[in-house]
Amino acid sequence: MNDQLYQERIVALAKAKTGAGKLNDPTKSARRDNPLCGDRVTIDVRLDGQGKITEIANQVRGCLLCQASAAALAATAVGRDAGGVAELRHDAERALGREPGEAGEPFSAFAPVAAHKSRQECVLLPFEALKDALS
Amino acid sequence: MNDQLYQERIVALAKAKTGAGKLNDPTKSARRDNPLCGDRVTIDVRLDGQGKITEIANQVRGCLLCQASAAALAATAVGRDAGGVAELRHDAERALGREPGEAGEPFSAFAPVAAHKSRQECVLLPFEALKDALS
Amino acid sequence: MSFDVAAVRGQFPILSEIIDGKPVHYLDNGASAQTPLAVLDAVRRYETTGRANVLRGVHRLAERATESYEHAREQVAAFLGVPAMEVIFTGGCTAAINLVAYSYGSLLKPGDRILLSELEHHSNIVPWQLLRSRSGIELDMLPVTEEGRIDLAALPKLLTPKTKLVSLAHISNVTGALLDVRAVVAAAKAVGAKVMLDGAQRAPHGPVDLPSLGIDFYAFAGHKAYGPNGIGVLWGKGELLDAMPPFMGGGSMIGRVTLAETTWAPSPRRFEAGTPAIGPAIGLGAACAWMQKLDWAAAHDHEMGLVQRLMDGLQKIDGTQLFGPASLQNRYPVVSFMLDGVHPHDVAQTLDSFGVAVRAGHHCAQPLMDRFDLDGTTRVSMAPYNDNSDIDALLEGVAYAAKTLR
Amino acid sequence: MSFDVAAVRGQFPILSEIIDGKPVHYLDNGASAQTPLAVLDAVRRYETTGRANVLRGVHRLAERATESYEHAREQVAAFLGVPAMEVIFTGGCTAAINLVAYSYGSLLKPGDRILLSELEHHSNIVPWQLLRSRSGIELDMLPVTEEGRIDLAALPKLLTPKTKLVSLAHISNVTGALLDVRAVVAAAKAVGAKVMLDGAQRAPHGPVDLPSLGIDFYAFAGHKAYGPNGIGVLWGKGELLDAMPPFMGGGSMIGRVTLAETTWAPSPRRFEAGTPAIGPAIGLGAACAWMQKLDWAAAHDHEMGLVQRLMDGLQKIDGTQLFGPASLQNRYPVVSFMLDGVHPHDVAQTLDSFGVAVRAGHHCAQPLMDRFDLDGTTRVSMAPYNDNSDIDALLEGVAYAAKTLR
Ligand SMILES: Cc1ncc(COP(=O)(O)O)c(C=O)c1O
Ligand SMILES: Cc1ncc(COP(=O)(O)O)c(C=O)c1O
Repeated sequence: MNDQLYQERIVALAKAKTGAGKLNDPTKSARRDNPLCGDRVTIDVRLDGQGKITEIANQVRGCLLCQASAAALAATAVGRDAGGVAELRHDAERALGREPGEAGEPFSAFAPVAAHKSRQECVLLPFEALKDALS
Repeated sequence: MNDQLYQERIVALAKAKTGAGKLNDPTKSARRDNPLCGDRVTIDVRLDGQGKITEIANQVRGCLLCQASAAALAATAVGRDAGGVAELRHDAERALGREPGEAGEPFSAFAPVAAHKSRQECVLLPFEALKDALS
Repeated sequence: MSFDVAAVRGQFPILSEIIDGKPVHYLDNGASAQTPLAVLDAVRRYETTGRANVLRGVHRLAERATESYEHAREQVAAFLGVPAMEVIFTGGCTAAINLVAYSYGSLLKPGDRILLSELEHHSNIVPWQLLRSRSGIELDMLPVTEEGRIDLAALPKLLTPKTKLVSLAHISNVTGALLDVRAVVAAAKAVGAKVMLDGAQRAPHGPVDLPSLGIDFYAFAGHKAYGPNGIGVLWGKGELLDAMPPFMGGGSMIGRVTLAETTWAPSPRRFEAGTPAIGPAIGLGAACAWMQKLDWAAAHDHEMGLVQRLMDGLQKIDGTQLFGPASLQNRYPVVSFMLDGVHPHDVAQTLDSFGVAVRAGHHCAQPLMDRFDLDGTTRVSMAPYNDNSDIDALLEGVAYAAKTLR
Repeated sequence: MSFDVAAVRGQFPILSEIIDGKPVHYLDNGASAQTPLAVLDAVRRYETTGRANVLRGVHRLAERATESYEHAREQVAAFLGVPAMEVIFTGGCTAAINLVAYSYGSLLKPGDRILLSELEHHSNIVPWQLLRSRSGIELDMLPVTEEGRIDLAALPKLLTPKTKLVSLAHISNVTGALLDVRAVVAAAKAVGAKVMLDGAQRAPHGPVDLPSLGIDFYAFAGHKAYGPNGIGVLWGKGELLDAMPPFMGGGSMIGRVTLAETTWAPSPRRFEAGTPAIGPAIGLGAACAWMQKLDWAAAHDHEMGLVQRLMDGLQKIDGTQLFGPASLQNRYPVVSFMLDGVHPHDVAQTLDSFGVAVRAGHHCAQPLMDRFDLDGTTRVSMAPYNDNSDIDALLEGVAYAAKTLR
């Protein structure tokens, strides 16, 4: 056995289920599907007057990586606008080895996925949904 | 060099051009194309009351094998009806090794084509045209 | 009974690979099977001793290539029990179904109906949806039973005199259920509908006697039947094919081309536009010949023994659920399961770390997943070269996922 | 200048075969080229160490297969100088042209026009005739000069605001004439027409810089470009492809499938329905990489030196006539000739008995043959691995045919 992908930190993020659920009457909301694997993420946000996220929730029908990523995003996105969320994405991309540099917390947890190209979309899907919601 | 296909008898048949040309006011006439190689044969026949060939002519735009076969057919078809022509075809098929038995004259000349499957249609094309003309 | 699995395994070079320190437990055969030396060698022989274009050349290499290509057609025809001239080589199973949808489909009229099922692979749904939007035909869908079989009880209601074609999976790529072809054919013929079977999952399990089935079209893929990629087969009844217009245009499928109009060659050439997939076809011919030499009664018993071992083992792991027929009757060695609280992709990924290759997800059968409200399944699909060690490694991996991922 | 033809030949196993006691003088490259070890090895590596279905699996073999497949796309893209995501793998050149005829073609309206030429290969005529009968578009045909070139002087008259597409051979497969692409593109863009090139005969002669041509679509075949059968390429401008509906339906080309409707994946996946020709694509990628390592300036000089030797030799044989451009400018090493009083098939057959493989007949260009009232030509088509001995054996055979067959 050679199970380097599902390391404790990823499993812990997923199990934490940060932000799981819906918002009542969200400012914006968007859903993204990954047609290849069937993963589905819906993200609701409440925004303030400056476009900053004040509340965020996610519904994930997807794998552990997608759940963990959605939870990590929910844990860090509040207080950020579209630009601020884009910075978080750079963290994720760094963890996946798709951009140079060191990934910040909590996204550094996804470093094991760098070796599994076919799963990287799972990590990025919540980012795509949030980007749609903010645009 | 290993030129077993174009033996003297085939070349002689082709050069004889027996039946080359058209009939004036033929009883029947038919044209056949080989779409793969572009060979084209038109055969005109004059028939008597019993459906026997009294005169035959051929126009061949095709290779030496097709010319030789058309000439051999013109040399042997007169006096035959559809059934009689079918017998000649058996001769040709035997020469090509597609039927058991020994081929009669002049079709035995085509024996070298037995080893060249891709050219056998060239030999049979005039038979196809004549069959159409007689049917 | 005396099935010599080691002897079969020895013919598949990839099965003795060691990847990242682990042997290959390949249980993803429903997606693509592995390929034996006999196939690799046949293709290499063509590439290194007889490669040329077919049909049109008079030189020796062209004669060799043409002979090998037409010999492959005969090998496939023997495998299906049909005349060689009814075998059309296509780019794959998907391409074969699209050929029928475009060509036979162009003969249909608005209001005509085609009957499919809810468990079809996307390749047997989307071509018909595209046809529907081109030509105004209608689609009907047979429902699926809780066991994951096409529900034939619905046939009388869904078959109408407007139904021109029934196109169904011979074996489901998700549940392994075998179709009751006779029942379908009897009902379809009663309303004058043609029957097409998607044989993608059946062909890898040995020769099929198509004439005894009474169907009209059959499609399968080379790469799932131990052959190369880029090749598939459409079989059709001769008189049907002869009445169908071409699909793609190009070299070899013509009678005569002029600027004003063009006439068509007879089938199968009419449907093989351009240079065909000669090498892949030769490989598929060799694969069919390879399959015909296997003792399939013994191979099937062997495969179904593995299914039993798998089902027994899964039942001992808490929270597993099978999706598909519970019995071994009328089913083939494709087994789908779910593990409560763990996403199928995570099951498959964990299995990979045990050296076990399976497939997880919707299996290109999203309507079936929707029908059962599933995120997907983990699918174990077997070939005669699989053995107990493959199943045992898999079970170990599932147990580990159950323990660590929820 | 210092082109090492022996080194190139050494990479092609078939060239050292002895068939019926004779070496292989392979001059039928326009029909199918031979394939180097680099290609054979790349495919075998896939088949024996990384074979699986692509895109959907999470196991290691699937990851390897997906990587190899997408790497092949990048190799082809580098060869064409375009982004990988604009490269679509198809079943062949014919399939690529049909894809455009079906997909782009479905966007055209009755009365719209497509401009072809009289020297096109059937693969670039028949798909458009089929489209014409489906949708009521009209076809126009550029005439051909006595030299066997597309007559661009007719462009102003034949290009109209109704012309939506101009589809022409980059190089004629009969005369070797190279198209003046810039002139075509300038004229076409002036009326808003798209330009597609059939690159089947150009791709085997080295990298192409598509962006500099200003065209919209490019098609070529793997087997003519030293790759396997069953694979071809369609390149299209990204924004054009994105606006085009799918051609075939099936797995991988979808967004989401429901019984009611289906959404499409972005290009190139939208156009790659079903399991792609993974092994053949990997082979073609290797072929493109192989071509990119060759010194094409030297290879082209070498090839054209053979053309000169051939033309000089033929002129010394009584009754030979060349069909095609007389000079070596703007032409590629495809040479057609006739021998008075001897049918091209008989020339080719005689050459076969000298161990020389050429092609004879209409070359899937019947309209061109009709235009010049030819029964066909004998065609000599070269690759960098051909050498003087090939040409000399051919000349000996032609002389023999001239002496014995008339
Ligand atoms: C100019 C040209 N276009 C198209 C084709 C068709 O290629 P394929 O038969 O490989 O699809 C050919 C080759 O026969 C050709 O020479
Ligand atoms: C039942 C079924 N039909 C059709 C297909 C499509 O086959 P291919 O992708 O090889 O064209 C598959 C395989 O994915 C399948 O399992």
